[in-house]
Amino acid sequence: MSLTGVTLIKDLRLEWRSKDAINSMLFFALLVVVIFSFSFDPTAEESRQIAGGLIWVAFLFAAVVALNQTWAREIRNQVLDAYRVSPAPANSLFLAKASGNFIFVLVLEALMTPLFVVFYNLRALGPAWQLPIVALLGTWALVVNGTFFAAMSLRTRSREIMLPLLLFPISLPAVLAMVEATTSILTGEYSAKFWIVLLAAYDLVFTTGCLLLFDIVLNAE
Amino acid sequence: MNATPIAPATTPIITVTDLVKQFGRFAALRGVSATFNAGQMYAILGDNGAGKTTLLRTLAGLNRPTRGSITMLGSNNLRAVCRQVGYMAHPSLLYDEMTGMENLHYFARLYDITDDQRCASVITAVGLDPDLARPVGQYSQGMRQRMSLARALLNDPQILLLDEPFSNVDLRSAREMVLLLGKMRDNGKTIFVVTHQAFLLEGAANEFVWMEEGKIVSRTSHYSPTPGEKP
Amino acid sequence: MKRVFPILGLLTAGLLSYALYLALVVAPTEQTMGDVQRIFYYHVPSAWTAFLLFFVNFIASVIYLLRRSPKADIIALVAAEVGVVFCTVVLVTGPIWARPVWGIWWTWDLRLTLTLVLWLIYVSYLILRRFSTSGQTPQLAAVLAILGALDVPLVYFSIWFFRTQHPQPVIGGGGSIDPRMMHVLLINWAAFSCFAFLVFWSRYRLEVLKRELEDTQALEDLLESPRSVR
Amino acid sequence: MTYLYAAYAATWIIHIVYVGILVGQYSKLRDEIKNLNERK
Repeated sequence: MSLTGVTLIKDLRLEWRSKDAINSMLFFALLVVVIFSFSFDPTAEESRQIAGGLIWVAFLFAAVVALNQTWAREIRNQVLDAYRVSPAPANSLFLAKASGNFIFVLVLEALMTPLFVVFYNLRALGPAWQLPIVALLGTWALVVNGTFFAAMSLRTRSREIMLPLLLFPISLPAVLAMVEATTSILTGEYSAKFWIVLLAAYDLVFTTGCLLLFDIVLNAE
Repeated sequence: MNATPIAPATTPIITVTDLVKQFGRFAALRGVSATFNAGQMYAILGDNGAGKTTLLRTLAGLNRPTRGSITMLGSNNLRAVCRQVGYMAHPSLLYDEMTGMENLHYFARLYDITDDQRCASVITAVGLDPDLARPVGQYSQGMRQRMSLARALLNDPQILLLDEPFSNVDLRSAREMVLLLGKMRDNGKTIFVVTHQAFLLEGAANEFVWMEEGKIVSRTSHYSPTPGEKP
Repeated sequence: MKRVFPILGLLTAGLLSYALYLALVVAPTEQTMGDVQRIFYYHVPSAWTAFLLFFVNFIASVIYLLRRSPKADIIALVAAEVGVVFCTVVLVTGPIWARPVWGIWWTWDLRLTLTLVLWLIYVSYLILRRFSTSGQTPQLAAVLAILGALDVPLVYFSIWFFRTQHPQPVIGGGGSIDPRMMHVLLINWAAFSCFAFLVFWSRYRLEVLKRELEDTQALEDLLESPRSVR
Repeated sequence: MTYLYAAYAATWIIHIVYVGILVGQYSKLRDEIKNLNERK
């Protein structure tokens, strides 16, 4: 199995044993969802308008909690040094870490979405089958840049705050696309096709960019 | 351990020419020039801040030199020869939540080594039990040092860069480790040991390299508690 | 070389005041918006200059990654910094213009929103440079600059489509512009470009001087033995 | 009209503040270089 697969399996096994990232993330997302539900008490029609924005903002912040933990285990015993000394390519480490985060955030979304549906008694008027596509493309857009900037923020002073500062400006088009696509599907007023194409383009551009540039970030001391 | 092609004893395996490393304004290495021969064990001594660890990390390719150059195994691109380098640092470089064997399985894959026998043999070589089920996080400091050494030996490298391998290790096992390193040196490996317990290496190390304030101040074949005369 | 700077300074000052005169007096008053439309002559050139500077930053960052020349790194830093200043101007004059005309401070107008996102990206670029403790800060900054530049077309299309969904008042009005207005606009843009060049150049000299000082201090520490420093 | 002058004024205030910061840094730098040379 490829090196990326081996590293991914290792990360999933470690996460399964300690579960520290997934627990903190789940609880954080639950808090965000509940707080949003308190602060807004929309009628059915209004809830469809704003639910898209609320869901994705909640998932964005929960994802940042997970992304900040991406390299925590590697930093604890400087395991990255062992990786950098070995002939293993930087990209397989990056892909493994990004896929790991991708799985974590998807699990979070799968658990949290029913809550949103309950709190806002949502029913999609538009083609609901497109929602998973938007979720997959959107989550990868956040996670690929997030993993990259988490590695970059290791080399800065205030690591936890640095990740969102680097991630959010660059993710604005993706976040806008996710929110607009979800809202258009929920309200059924217009088609989400453009946003899905934009998300796919975003994923393509930034996955390539991150793969080409990750080596520089990993080997910056 | 299968014998990889070992360069003959006296040919230089590593040449360092006026290596300078500055972290911002602090000069960790102030111009180190030296040649190291294959199949030798070098003890690198000096008090804290002398630049021992920085020199080792620069040889391992983890720190980029501010000035100067390093030629290793005939190439000045350290990345090209990294298969022949084993590096052990003060932190364990292992995952605390995984057992020793699981750790080595993973790191072996980084060197495309897939047979488990290699991992087991390296663990027994450092005097640990391969089937130990406890995660590394619950090892004693001495056991963790040994497992960390095992990880550095995994790819049977020609060059070993060891940072404080004996710290927190009891005297008896430290002596065993020195014997092990001596045997490997006799098999042709080139070993660098950064340590504060240089007396352990007396009779084992071929050269004692003293460093002070980022420079090599003396290289003697016998251990003396203070830097000897100029080389 | 030192002599040229004051001459250029005078020239630019002259050009700027001439452009100001044109914008306030000579340019025809726009029928619907009236005199407040003259903010156009400061708002649009600043935006163009900012985008140009960010493009310079992108090119310099690519060159730095390819050839590691410190000069390219300094150009990238200075271009980003001066670019952010011009961006701030656009983000301040934009709402001041929108308020009287549409009664709202902010409109998700295409150019204004693009400027806002670029402002956020390059401020995060400057923050990364300040907070980075790595020995390879220029490389990290160059990587972020390239990813930021890759983002621009995606930002552009996402806002463009967002606007078709939620029609927004457009700053500066699309369609054809009265040739005399265009003439004044181009003069102003030339004036602001010269001004930007001067600011860029002096900030560049400042950065070169700062790095020379750092290098001499580092060299000094290198030669002196640290015992005297401790 | 006041909005027009406000916008123009704001533009120049921002530029002047920035140039002021540059001048401040420049003079601080020159002092450092001066006492660096004195120490030599």
